[in-house]
Amino acid sequence: MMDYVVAAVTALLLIAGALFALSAAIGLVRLPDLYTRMHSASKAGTVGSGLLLFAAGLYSEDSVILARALAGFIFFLLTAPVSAHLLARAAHRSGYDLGDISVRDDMAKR
Amino acid sequence: MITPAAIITAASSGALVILGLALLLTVWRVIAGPTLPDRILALDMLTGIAIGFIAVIAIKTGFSLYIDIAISLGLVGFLATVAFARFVLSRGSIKSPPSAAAAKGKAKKRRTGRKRQ
Amino acid sequence: MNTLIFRTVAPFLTALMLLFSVFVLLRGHNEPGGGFIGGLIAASGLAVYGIARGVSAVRRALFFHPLSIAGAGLLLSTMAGLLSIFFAVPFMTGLWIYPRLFGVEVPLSSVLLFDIGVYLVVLGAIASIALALEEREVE
Amino acid sequence: MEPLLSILVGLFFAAAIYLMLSKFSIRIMLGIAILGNAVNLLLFTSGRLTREVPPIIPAGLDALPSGTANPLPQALILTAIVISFSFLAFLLVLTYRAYQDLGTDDTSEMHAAEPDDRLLPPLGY
Amino acid sequence: MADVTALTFLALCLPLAGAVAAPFVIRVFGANGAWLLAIAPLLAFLHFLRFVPVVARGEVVAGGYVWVPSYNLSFSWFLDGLSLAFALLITGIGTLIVLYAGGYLRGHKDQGRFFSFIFLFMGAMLGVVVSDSFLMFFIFWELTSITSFLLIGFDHEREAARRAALQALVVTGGGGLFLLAGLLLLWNMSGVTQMSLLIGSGDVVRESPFYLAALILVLVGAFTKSAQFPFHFWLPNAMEAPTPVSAYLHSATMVKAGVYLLMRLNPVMGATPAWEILLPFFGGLTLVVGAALAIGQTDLKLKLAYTTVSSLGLLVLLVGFGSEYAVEAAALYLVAHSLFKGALFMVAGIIDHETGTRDITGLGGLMRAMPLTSAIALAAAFSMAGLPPFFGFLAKEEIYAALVGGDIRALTFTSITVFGNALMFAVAFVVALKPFLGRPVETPKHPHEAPVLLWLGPAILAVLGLFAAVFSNFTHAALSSPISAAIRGGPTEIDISLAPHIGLPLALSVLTVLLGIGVYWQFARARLLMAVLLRSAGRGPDHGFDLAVSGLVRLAGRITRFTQPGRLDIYVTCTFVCVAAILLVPPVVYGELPRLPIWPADVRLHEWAVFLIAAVGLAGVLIARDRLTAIVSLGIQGFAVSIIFLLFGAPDLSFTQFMVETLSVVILALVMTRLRLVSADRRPPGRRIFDGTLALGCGLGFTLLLMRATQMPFNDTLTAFFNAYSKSIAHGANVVNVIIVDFRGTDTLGEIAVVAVAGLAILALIRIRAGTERKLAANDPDSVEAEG
Amino acid sequence: MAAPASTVDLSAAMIAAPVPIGHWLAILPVAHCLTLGAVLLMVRAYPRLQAWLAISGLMLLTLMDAALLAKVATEGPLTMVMGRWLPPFGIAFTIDLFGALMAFTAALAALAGGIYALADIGESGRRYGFFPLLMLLMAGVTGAFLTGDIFNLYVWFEVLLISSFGLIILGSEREQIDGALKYAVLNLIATTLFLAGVGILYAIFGTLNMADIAAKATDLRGTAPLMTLASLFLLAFGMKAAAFPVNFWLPASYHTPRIVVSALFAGLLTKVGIYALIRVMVMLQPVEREELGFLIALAAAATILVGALGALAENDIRRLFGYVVISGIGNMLAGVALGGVDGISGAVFYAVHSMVLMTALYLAAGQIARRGGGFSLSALGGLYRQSGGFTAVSFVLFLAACGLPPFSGFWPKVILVKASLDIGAWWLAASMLTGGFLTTIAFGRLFLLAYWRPAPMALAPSRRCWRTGLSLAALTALVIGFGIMPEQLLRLSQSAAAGLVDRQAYVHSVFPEGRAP
Amino acid sequence: MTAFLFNLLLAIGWVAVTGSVSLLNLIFGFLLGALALFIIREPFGGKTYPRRLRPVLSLAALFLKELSLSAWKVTITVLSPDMKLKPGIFAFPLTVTSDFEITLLANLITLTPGTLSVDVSTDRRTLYVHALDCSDPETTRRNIANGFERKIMEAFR
Ligand code: NA
Ligand code: NA
Repeated sequence: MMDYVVAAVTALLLIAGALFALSAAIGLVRLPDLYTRMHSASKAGTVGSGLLLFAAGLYSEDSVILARALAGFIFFLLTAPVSAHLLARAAHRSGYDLGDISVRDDMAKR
Repeated sequence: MITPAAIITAASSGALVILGLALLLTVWRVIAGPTLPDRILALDMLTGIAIGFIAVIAIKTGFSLYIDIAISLGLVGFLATVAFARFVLSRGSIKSPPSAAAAKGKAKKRRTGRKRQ
Repeated sequence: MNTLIFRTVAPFLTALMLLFSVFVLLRGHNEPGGGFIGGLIAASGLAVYGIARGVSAVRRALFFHPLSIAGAGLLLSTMAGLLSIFFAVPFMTGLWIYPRLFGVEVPLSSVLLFDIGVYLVVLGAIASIALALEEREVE
Repeated sequence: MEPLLSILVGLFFAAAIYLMLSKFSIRIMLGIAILGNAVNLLLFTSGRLTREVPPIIPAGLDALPSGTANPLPQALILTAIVISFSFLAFLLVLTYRAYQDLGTDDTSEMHAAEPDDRLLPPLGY
Repeated sequence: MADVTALTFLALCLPLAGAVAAPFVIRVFGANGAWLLAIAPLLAFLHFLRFVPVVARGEVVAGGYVWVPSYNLSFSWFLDGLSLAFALLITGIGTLIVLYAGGYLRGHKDQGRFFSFIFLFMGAMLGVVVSDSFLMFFIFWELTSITSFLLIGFDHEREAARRAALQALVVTGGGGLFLLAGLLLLWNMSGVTQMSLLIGSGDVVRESPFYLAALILVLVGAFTKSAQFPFHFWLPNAMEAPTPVSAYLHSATMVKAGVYLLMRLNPVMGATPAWEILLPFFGGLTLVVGAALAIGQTDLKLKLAYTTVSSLGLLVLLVGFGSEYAVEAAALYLVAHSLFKGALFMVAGIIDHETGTRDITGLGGLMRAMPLTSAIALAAAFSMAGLPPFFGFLAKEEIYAALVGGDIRALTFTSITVFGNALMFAVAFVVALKPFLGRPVETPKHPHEAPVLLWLGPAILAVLGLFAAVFSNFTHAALSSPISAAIRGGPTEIDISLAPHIGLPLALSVLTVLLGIGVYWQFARARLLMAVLLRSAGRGPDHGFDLAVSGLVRLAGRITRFTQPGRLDIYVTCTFVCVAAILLVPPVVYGELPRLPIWPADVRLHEWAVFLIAAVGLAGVLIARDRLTAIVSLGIQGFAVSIIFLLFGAPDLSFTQFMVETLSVVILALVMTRLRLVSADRRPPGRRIFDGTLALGCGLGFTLLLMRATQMPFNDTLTAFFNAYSKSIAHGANVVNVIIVDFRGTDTLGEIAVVAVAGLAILALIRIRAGTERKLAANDPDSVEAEG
Repeated sequence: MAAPASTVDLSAAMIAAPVPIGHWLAILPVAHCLTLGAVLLMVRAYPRLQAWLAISGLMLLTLMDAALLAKVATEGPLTMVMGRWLPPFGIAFTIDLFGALMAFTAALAALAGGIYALADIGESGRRYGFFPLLMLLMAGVTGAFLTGDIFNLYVWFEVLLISSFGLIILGSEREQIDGALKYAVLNLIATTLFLAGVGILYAIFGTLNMADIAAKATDLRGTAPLMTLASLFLLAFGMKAAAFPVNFWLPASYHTPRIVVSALFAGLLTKVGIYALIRVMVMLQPVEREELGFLIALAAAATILVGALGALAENDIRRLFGYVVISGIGNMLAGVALGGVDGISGAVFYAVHSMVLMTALYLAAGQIARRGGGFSLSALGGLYRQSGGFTAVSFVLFLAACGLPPFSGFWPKVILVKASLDIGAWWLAASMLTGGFLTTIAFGRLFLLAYWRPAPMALAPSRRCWRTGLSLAALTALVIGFGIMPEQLLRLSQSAAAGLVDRQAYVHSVFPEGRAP
Repeated sequence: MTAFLFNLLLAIGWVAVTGSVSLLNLIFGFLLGALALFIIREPFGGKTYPRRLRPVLSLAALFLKELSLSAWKVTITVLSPDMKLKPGIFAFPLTVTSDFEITLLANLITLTPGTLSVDVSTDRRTLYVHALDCSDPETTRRNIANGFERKIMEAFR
């Protein structure tokens, strides 16, 4: 029975994670400018792959592997905002302006 | 009879297809751009999706060792993005693109002007 | 890149990456990993540190020139191979000992020594390349 | 599977060679990077392909059960990857220096070592 | 005789010892050191002299040492009449030349070096004539070319001397290569490697299908060395050398080497139609051309040089005739010519030395100032002119006796010879009489009788020329008979004496003398006539040499610039054309194409996606409009490759590929930061189509090869072994890693060496700046500034 | 050393017998180079210590290679399987006479170069790794000569290649960068082709051990993949060796680096290409070599002529010598084309001669520039007047390069010409002789212009330097020695060639039972 | 102090990841961690370490909640047919002062719905945040100040 529970949860996590990733990809394609796309990539991507990793850890039914999967997830949480920040900052500093639909840019006033 | 294995197989195959689709979309953004940061962002995302892809493979094949690869991939993707951001920054502003000739002149000046390196 | 956020996070990331690199190195014999990948991860960690806090910080941190580390690694690997001359077996023959530390049997081998050498070479060489390039960037 | 991979390998080689036939050093470097992958895939295919099962001996077993991927080409490729990476890194920096010192990335304009107006030796005695 | 072999070896080594000792001896004793140095060749001469009775009995002195046994080569000599005569001439005249050079180059700053060169040449020449083994013969043959190069170019600060030296080297050295091929062919044909054995296998050689090829090769070698037309031009130019060199090289040694070779091979290759046509033809031509050109000169040495050409032609002609008389005549003329020509050259040198000029038109009346020299000159000239009672007469009589006959061939060559001899007669007296007779003419230097070192040599030679004729029986028994026996390959039965052959030969001699006197009488006109003739004939092979050399260099330049255009894209294109050919030709030639797979193969959806991504990445790199898109696309194909590795059970690979691909992209990005470059394709459409086709061709080739190779049965013993023992013996569950660090750890050792060196090389590339090292090259190696 | 409890039969996987200490000679040269290279890498900051270590290390290497050569010459091929795994599973170092001879000569050349470098490479060159690069170059070269595993051969190729990259750019002059780029790209293509060949070879044979391939190759014959494979190797190694029509990289780069580096390259690198070509074409794929013989002979003839003509057309003496290297490669290639013990022994002899001679020639070029003020023939002159001793040394080297007696170049030329005439390949013999003739003209002109011709400006009297003098004199002595007493070397190259043609001893050394499992 | 805690954290992480729970492995992990920290020793001069465990856990909980919300919101946004966006960058005046706190806040903001930290001003007083919906920046500022920023100050002061 436990097998079924694990399998079901894993399957759910798998599909959910994959869909998150897909939605992030769609966002990447659909959103109008670089900065809005960043929201999509840094969040949905992290969560999507985090769910999938978690699924993998869970499915192994091994605490060590689960711990490792979680450690990996935490690592992404540490790095994802930093890389987003670096890219956004660099882009903004190099003159990549916000898209036309943007309503405000306090940084440009500096 | 639906076994747990069958559930997992079906779900993982489905996930792989979805992720494959996501990968292709992301690749499209890499190619399409339009700006350099867009491409970098898409590449960063590509590693993110690849991590998920690998996790699914780990489940599908039952080899949890793939998880470690996924972890290192996260690390690597981060490094790439940092380096690219660094690159974008050091290229200077795109609003006043220096001409190729100016760059050459600059390179020459640096060559001659440098005393000790 | 002089950003407060990156500067603050970088040491933690680097420490994590260094630790992870040793992990990857040590488990290589039984699972994916090994000296080469370990070394690459460690070098990447140092690269992150260098990008965030400047090359001189890394140089100070390392004490030795990265290439000297690479040299030491190459020396260690070769020595691991030459060790077998004392046991009348050919070059690079794996030699194993199993000392007990605190009741735990720890397998040590010339093969491990070899892999550590690989780790050091990769760490040193790649770090040297990255630092040299980064140095030119900043000038 | 091998025929499909063979075709992919062919594509990799074709792309790499097309890039390397260019006059521009950057494109040549891109070609070299791809060439490395092409050869690695060739080595990989030459050891025949097996899906998904890595050559790692499961706990409790003493030898690898059949049906796993061939570890030897993998080991060879691992060596080759590292080597080609080292070369690529060197070449990239060299390209950079060439651009700096020679002022161009067009290899057909690089004549420092082989000047167009190379002298003939004196014709007398 | 204690140990003849060892002594002979020592005798052969004496010149070498002289070469080594000469600079020191000269430094210590000055020009008078020549007396000391002359001991070396004199000892050798005396040693060889002891063999004369033995050889005259028809025996052969042979000996030697093992040298290169694995190539059938020994350092061995073989002295029959021919080689002994040559050995005596070389060492004998050599002794006199050493003395002469002591006087001639007195006070010259390079006199020591000069003696070294002369001795080296003497050793080489001696080696040529005594060698038994082909290869040893050839080695010494080439050594004579090399050492003569040094001698002719001795006055190296004059361009003409350098030119002449190169010319001699090119002509004789080049001919040597033909000779080498010829000798190797002879070796193949006969199966022997020694002259002494070869002489016995003449029939085998003559019947071989390669006979003509071998003959032509050998003849080119001999003709270039012996200055036969049309290779004659180097010899007069070689007069740029100091006179002792001319006297030595062009009387008895260098130029005679070719004649020696022909004589040596006469029993092996002679007596065939080809031999009997080619040799007389070229010999006769050379005789006439040489004599005619000699008339046209005003320079004493040049006159003598052209008569040497002429005499060599005569010798070749005689060898080609091959009859008993012809051979005897050749033997006599060979020795006679060595004596009188050596003496005359030395006399010319004395005149030059004493008066400061060699121009015949600016000389006269030297008899009073230099009575001894003029006597010597006259004696030598008599011999050269073929007048009794001198050695030359003896030879000339035999020549005519050999040539006369009723057929058209005999008639032709007889008239040629008479004509040539007449011209030489005239030249002989022009050289020996004109400078000494008449009123004294003002010369650059005030002439005196020459010092003893200078006149001793020619005097001895002149006297010998007389004695040889007077004691003709002895000469015949000791010298000419053994020589002709050697040339014929068997004993001869003719006799000679100073008493003239009554009959046609005597008549021809008289005719020659009369004609010669006629030419001498009208010498000025004859010279003008020759000059006009020469001018109308256009420029000769000498000028051709200049054209050939500069033309060769220009042609080589053009070819080199074509094969080496200095453009990387051409080099790469050429390389890949070869690759495409190599990959595509064999399957087509052997008709072995791989079985085509059945589509669709068992490929899963996500696998297709990955392949597609790889393809898209590749396409992205190819079509990218800016370099960053290209770099990012490069990352995509790299990621696709790592996922392919992952999908086919290679986690380690995938792991590494991810890392490496990222680092590559990072380094690319870091490196490209400063470069304002466009990576877009900028080649014209035609070039694109060509490149694309070539690239696709190579790709197709690799696909076919890989498909075919993977369709062959696979031998997986290695893998099975690794899988079986990885854990059980090597204690590792990850077979790939165990292979890397244990089974094939040595690969990894090399690999990390590559990584370490790459680090070092890149550091050097980034850090070292141009110029820092250049200072070093210019200045003291130890005073280089430290560098960061 | 406690072995873990195991039920596995060790003898099925490992060589049980203890290894005699003498067998270590198989690996010691390489291990020594790597060790010393590593140490030198660590002491980069101490130029004096580096130089001292490197020179004594090179001497030791020479001694090791000499001992190895002596052992192999007396006892036959020597094999050590690394990690004592049964061959063909572990990497075997199998040293036959051919390999040992090449390794020994390479060590001699490197020693001479190293001593010369003491005077030629200054502080910055040392700091940026001349000596470690040299040692690791030697590791690559020696490894390539000694290994018995084809993938391992690839690895050593790469070691020597990357070291050569490091050496070629020491100095960073503009032409060095340009030359290095062409050199690097083209050589990288060559090694990549080699690696692709190894992959295909593995796909076909399933093994990488050369003895094993030699043994197995007899079963699989005449098929297109094998021909393609052989052609691929031919192209890859032909490129490495700088054979026409893939010789461009050599004249494009060899004249650019420091003169010691040029000397080492000229002496060592192309010879490794020839070594591999002989090893693979003659020992592993003799049937394919036979079929490709005509093609190889054509390439050989073209290489000889292109090289000799290039030498005639060059004004820069370093480039001139580069073409002489190429011409020599053509001669060795002719030996490969001829096959048979005669042809191969000619090629082997030529290779040894060329390693010594070309190193010496480039070192002499360095002296010419030092004494005469440059490398340009149009500006040189007066060297003969300046120093008789140096002129004598140069003259000997020039004669040897032309293949004239009595120096080392003469013997291989005679052997090769004879071997060509033996099989009726008169045109090959003719091209060899023509090549020698053209080279003679080139060197004759060089001697005329640079030595005999009066100097355009008065030359300063040259200062004596024992380091440069010693290395040049020692190499010249070898050139003379090989010429006057060729027996030893001739016998060695004949035995080496015989060992390559008849592979029994080689295979037996790896598989004492006769065949691989 | 931070260094020691971080080192201990690294050791525990080591044990968890290697999966071999033993004292020896913990010590080994600690030693390795110490080595890693030794290499990057310079930055650890500061004194920031959490005083109480509860606020830290509370912060973590808030973060996880916000993270899931964030992902979901972004998903909804990108999948909605019309995507009514009013993106923009607004300035957020910082109350926290230490490097560590600023960094933590900035990263947490990035992981919350619709906001992304772009840069910190050189005087370290202002954080520039990009928001998908920048129609009412004042509300967003208040949410951040009362949410993450307050909790951070509770945990680390
Ligand atoms: Na591994
Ligand atoms: Na590894």
